[in-house]
Amino acid sequence: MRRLGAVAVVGAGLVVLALATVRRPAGAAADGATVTGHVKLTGKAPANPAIDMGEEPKCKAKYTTTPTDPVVVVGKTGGLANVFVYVKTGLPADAKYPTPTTAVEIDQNGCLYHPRVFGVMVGQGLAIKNSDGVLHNIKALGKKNRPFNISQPTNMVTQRAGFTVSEVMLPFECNVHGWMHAFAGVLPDPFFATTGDDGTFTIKGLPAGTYTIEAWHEKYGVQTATVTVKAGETKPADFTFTAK
Amino acid sequence: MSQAMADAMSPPFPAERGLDVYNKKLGMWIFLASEVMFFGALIGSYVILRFGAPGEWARPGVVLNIKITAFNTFLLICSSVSMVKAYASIADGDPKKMKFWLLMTILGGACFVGIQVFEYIHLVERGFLPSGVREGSELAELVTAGTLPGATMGLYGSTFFTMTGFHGFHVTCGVLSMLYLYLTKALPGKFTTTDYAGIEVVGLYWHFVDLVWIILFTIVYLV
Amino acid sequence: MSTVAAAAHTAHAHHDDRSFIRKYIFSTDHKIIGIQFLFLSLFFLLVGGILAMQIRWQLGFPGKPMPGGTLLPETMAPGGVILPEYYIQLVTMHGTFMVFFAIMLLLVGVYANFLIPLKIGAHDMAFPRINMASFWSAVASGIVMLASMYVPDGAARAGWTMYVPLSAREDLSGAALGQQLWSVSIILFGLSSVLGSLNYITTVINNRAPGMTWFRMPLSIWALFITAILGLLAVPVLAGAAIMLLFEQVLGTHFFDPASGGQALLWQHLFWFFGHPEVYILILPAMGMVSDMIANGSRKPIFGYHSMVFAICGIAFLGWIVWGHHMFVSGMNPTLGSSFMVSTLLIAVPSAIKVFNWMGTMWRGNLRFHVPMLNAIGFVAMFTIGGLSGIFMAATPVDMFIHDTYFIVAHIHYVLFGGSLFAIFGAIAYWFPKMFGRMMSERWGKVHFWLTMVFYNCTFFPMHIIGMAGHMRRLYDPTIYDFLKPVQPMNEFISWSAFALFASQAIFFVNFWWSMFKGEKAPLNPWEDNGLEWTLPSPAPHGNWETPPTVYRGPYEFSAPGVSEDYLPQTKKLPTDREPALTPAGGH
Amino acid sequence: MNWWLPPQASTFAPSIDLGFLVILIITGITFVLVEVGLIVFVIRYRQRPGQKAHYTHGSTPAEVIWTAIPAVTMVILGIVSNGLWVKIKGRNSVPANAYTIGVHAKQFEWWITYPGPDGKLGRTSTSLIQKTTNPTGLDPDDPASKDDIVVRNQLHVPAGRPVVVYLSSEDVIHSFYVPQFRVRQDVVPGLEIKAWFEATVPGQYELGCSMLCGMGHYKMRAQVFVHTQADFDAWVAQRASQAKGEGTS
Repeated sequence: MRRLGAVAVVGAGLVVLALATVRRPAGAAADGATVTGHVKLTGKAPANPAIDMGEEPKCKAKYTTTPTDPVVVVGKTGGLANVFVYVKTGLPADAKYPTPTTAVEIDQNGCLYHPRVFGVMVGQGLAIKNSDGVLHNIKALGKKNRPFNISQPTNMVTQRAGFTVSEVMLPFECNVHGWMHAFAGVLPDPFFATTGDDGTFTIKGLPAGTYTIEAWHEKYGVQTATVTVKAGETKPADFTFTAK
Repeated sequence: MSQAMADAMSPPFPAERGLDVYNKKLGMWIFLASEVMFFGALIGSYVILRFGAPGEWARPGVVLNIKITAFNTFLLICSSVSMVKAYASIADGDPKKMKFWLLMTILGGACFVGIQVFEYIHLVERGFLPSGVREGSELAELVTAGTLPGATMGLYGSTFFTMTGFHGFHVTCGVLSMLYLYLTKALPGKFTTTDYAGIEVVGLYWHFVDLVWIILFTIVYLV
Repeated sequence: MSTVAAAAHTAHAHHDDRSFIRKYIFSTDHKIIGIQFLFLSLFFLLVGGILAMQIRWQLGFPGKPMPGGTLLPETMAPGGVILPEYYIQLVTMHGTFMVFFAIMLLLVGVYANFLIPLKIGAHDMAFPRINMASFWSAVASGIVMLASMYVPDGAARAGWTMYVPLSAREDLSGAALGQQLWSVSIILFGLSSVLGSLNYITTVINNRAPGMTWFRMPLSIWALFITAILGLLAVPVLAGAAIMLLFEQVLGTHFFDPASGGQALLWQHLFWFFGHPEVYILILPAMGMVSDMIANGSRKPIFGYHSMVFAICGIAFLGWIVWGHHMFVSGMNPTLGSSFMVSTLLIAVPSAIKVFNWMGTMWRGNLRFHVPMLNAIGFVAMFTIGGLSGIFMAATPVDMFIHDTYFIVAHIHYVLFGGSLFAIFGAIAYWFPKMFGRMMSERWGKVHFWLTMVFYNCTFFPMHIIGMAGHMRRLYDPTIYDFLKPVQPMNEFISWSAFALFASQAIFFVNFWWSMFKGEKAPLNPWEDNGLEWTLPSPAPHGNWETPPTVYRGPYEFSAPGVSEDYLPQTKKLPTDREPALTPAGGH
Repeated sequence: MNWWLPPQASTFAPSIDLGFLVILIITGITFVLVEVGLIVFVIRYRQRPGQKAHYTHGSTPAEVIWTAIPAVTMVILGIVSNGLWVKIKGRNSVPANAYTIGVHAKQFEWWITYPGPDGKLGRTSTSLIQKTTNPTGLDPDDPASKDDIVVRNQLHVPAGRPVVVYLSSEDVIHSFYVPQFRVRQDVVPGLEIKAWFEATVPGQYELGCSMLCGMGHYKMRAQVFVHTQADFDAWVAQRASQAKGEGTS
């Protein structure tokens, strides 16, 4: 009996290892399709609000110019960063996807969250890091998930068990530094991505099918696109937000 | 031995002269004093909140059904009277009548609680909650229509359910203890003209609960 | 000693055929219940002390890993470093346990139960079963409060005063279940305390032995009686407030929620309307028992018995109209502040009377420095400091500066530790023989007293100074403030003294347990006292007296002229004494 | 380290410290009286063979004396301190020429609003609060709010001029406390509380929260800068221009 248990444990370990080493998001079909795209912002991007870090020397020291709150980050090519893109509908309802064993790291550096927008799978761990050495408290105001509110007085990392149900988006805030915000997209599947500074994203390993893809931005709201992919092929999905 | 003394309907003897009231009765009076403070805290908070409230209070008739509650009040007063009858009849040695009146009191109290529960269910259905008014409920429409002041409905719900709820709880306790007396003492005929402490003590409690209700009815349902 | 012999004889004749459970667990015997309360409250005293040590570690050595801290879960102290959220849980729970479950239970739970029937010559409490219910609801309440420290997100964290909205809103405090359990526990505690109080009051009014007139009652009984009245009337208010708080947390009511028209200050008014009488609940019984011990130790009648009684009543009365002095800077109407200041300053008067009368009792006495006496003198000395430092807070302008600083912390600890706790150490030693039939070790008692006295003052006196420097309360890390950096060495010193103070309590606990089983057998009247309890064998039998004793005089007739010994038991009939007049049977 | 009260930097400080000193003297005398008395009694009347305690139940004159003296002292103390109290916190105690500053407390920051050139604070409402862009909930439609300057954790005040702070809280009870000014006032959500003081000595001080307000309570600290009137005006002007440049502070 105990033998069996041991075997099971080892087996599980191997599986986990295998999954961890796979480059693309865990649990994706090997011959999966890929959706890639570019998120643009048209119109004049508004100036981000400046942050008065005068009373937080340790953080202020990490900036050469007046730090701003990166609400709207636009690349040279007009690409909009920090857009969360995920598969809203179309996935087989009963599909189960293994949870990555590696925790998502969210770093508090220079009194800002890095990353500001990120995706995390249901049950995937969360590693909250304080690189500032000043007190931060992390308040996750989940509506579906149980909210938590913890503090980090110094440089440290706090490991937290993952969220229990999917929730898009789940806001993070720090009350010691009122300007600090982050947004987590909690999903039951690995098919999500956040746009980089050039505004591009890639969702790999999708099974063949027709999907509604949603792009979310904290200021400009959501846009959706419908994409049909066959096994192994790569399809584009571009989004354009207009600066108001 | 000490037990026997505490139970007798006379001051424990021999003893230094205390109050010429037997222990159980004195104990009940003292307990009622603490109850006064308890309800005082709830009612006092209600008064403070109501007079400090932003905007005026909901008019009594709109949310609450005064007619039913008025009947309920009448019921409770009657049960108080029947309690007195029970006490009187055992005092002049008529256990039969005592049993009857005690049963009447129990029934009165039980009905009161029943009607209150019914009232609560009805209120919740209409969207009246301790936290205020439920979204999209009948009362919510009245708020949007302006019949009810939205600003104070939260306080209204909080105070109403807390005060009436705790009074209801007290009535329930009273009914249960009377039922206990009825089954363990009245039916076996343990009450005699020399020992009817139970009736008198529970009676005191019952009248107090009644009195509290009259106050609550006035300040919550009428004004 | 004929009466004693008789009592002893009847006691032995009186056989006790109750099962172990009925006798020691679900006992209705006031003495057993008192002892049960003693064990319970000493346990909570220890818990509160352990929490205090962690607080002191963080304050003395902010951010340094605490020895043994690694035993604590990651959510409290990762790597042994205390987290801010755990620190505020510590201060909250330390206050809660010490005020409600340690001092209040030690004074009222233990000694009201144990002493009242013994000292007034009653067979037991008026309502033994209610008495038992009171104890077990206290246990339930304590268990809930303990459990709250082990739930997710940890215990309540809004300070022991639970100011709203912080205590009412999970999103602001970061704790949900812990906060709710605090409210539940306090409601249970209120029940326990009301049940106890009505028992004490009834017993004192109706069950006094023949001849035990009101003004022949020992001051300890007077104090416990008045305390019971305070508890009876004050605690229900707290229970009411706690219920509102619980509803706020669970049902989403709006009593204290400004956004929906609630009032945040309402909680403070309710809490302190209870809270100030509570402060006197925590000191009056100590004063009473100290009076007994000082009279006995001085071998002299208490100085100004009647004014002592009136002082107790005066304090109890004024206690109802001073609660606002906790709220001078709360935004309450400043005119109210003025009136509360005057009533608060006046409350110093009865306290002064008591202190001077205790000194008057010692004046031209024949002082015996047994452990109870030492602790009693320690009480007077320390309570004086606590009382005097209270005057600073009473004066509103000065309070504006020292409110919520360590000056207040020093003040309350001088009253509750230097006051109540010294009295309790004395009382435990004094009535230990009556409880367990054995004496506590005098030598170790004295060692414990002196160590405690020294380290106690090293711990709490400097708090006045850092308070004057402006050191606020409940700061996780004071060194954040430039103006507090200089006082950090003082903080460190306080911490070291606190550790020493805690360590010296070990002596007491060892002495306590060792004496219970191995201590020397107690003589009938070890302190040569006049009280009724010493006419009984130790430990006293179930039901105390076969026939109630007859009382011929007050309890403080020490060194009376024309008496061979320097004490004169209340039951000893002198040729000049007349039999007391009794209540006619069945009259009402 | 500092063994006495912090340095005095407001007009209240001297009188409050005087009050403290007076009480210290009164209580000090009582303290010495009692403690020395106790020690003397303990030595003088310790048990000795053949010594019998003096049998007395008390003395009314003595008790009258030590009842009357405290009573009188306390009443006088009360009357005297009340004068000062009314001067500091009384309903109409705020001087007419006081400079108005808005202090908005939240977990765990102080947001200080300066009226700007027009000398008037704009209307605020909690419903308008935007964490980064409008932390104090200033109402943009109110003309008075246009030129208001909002600064985080920095309280700048002119020396030698009364300042009245309008205290508001967003979430829990905080407490506005500047030890060198001897000023403390709780900040209660739902209440608009005024507190005034007049700084005297230019320099840097600290504003702390002295009411437990959550896990970040200890970090809720702001700098207090007392400027000469000229420097203060200069600072306001500089902040005002900066604000125009960036859209927000």
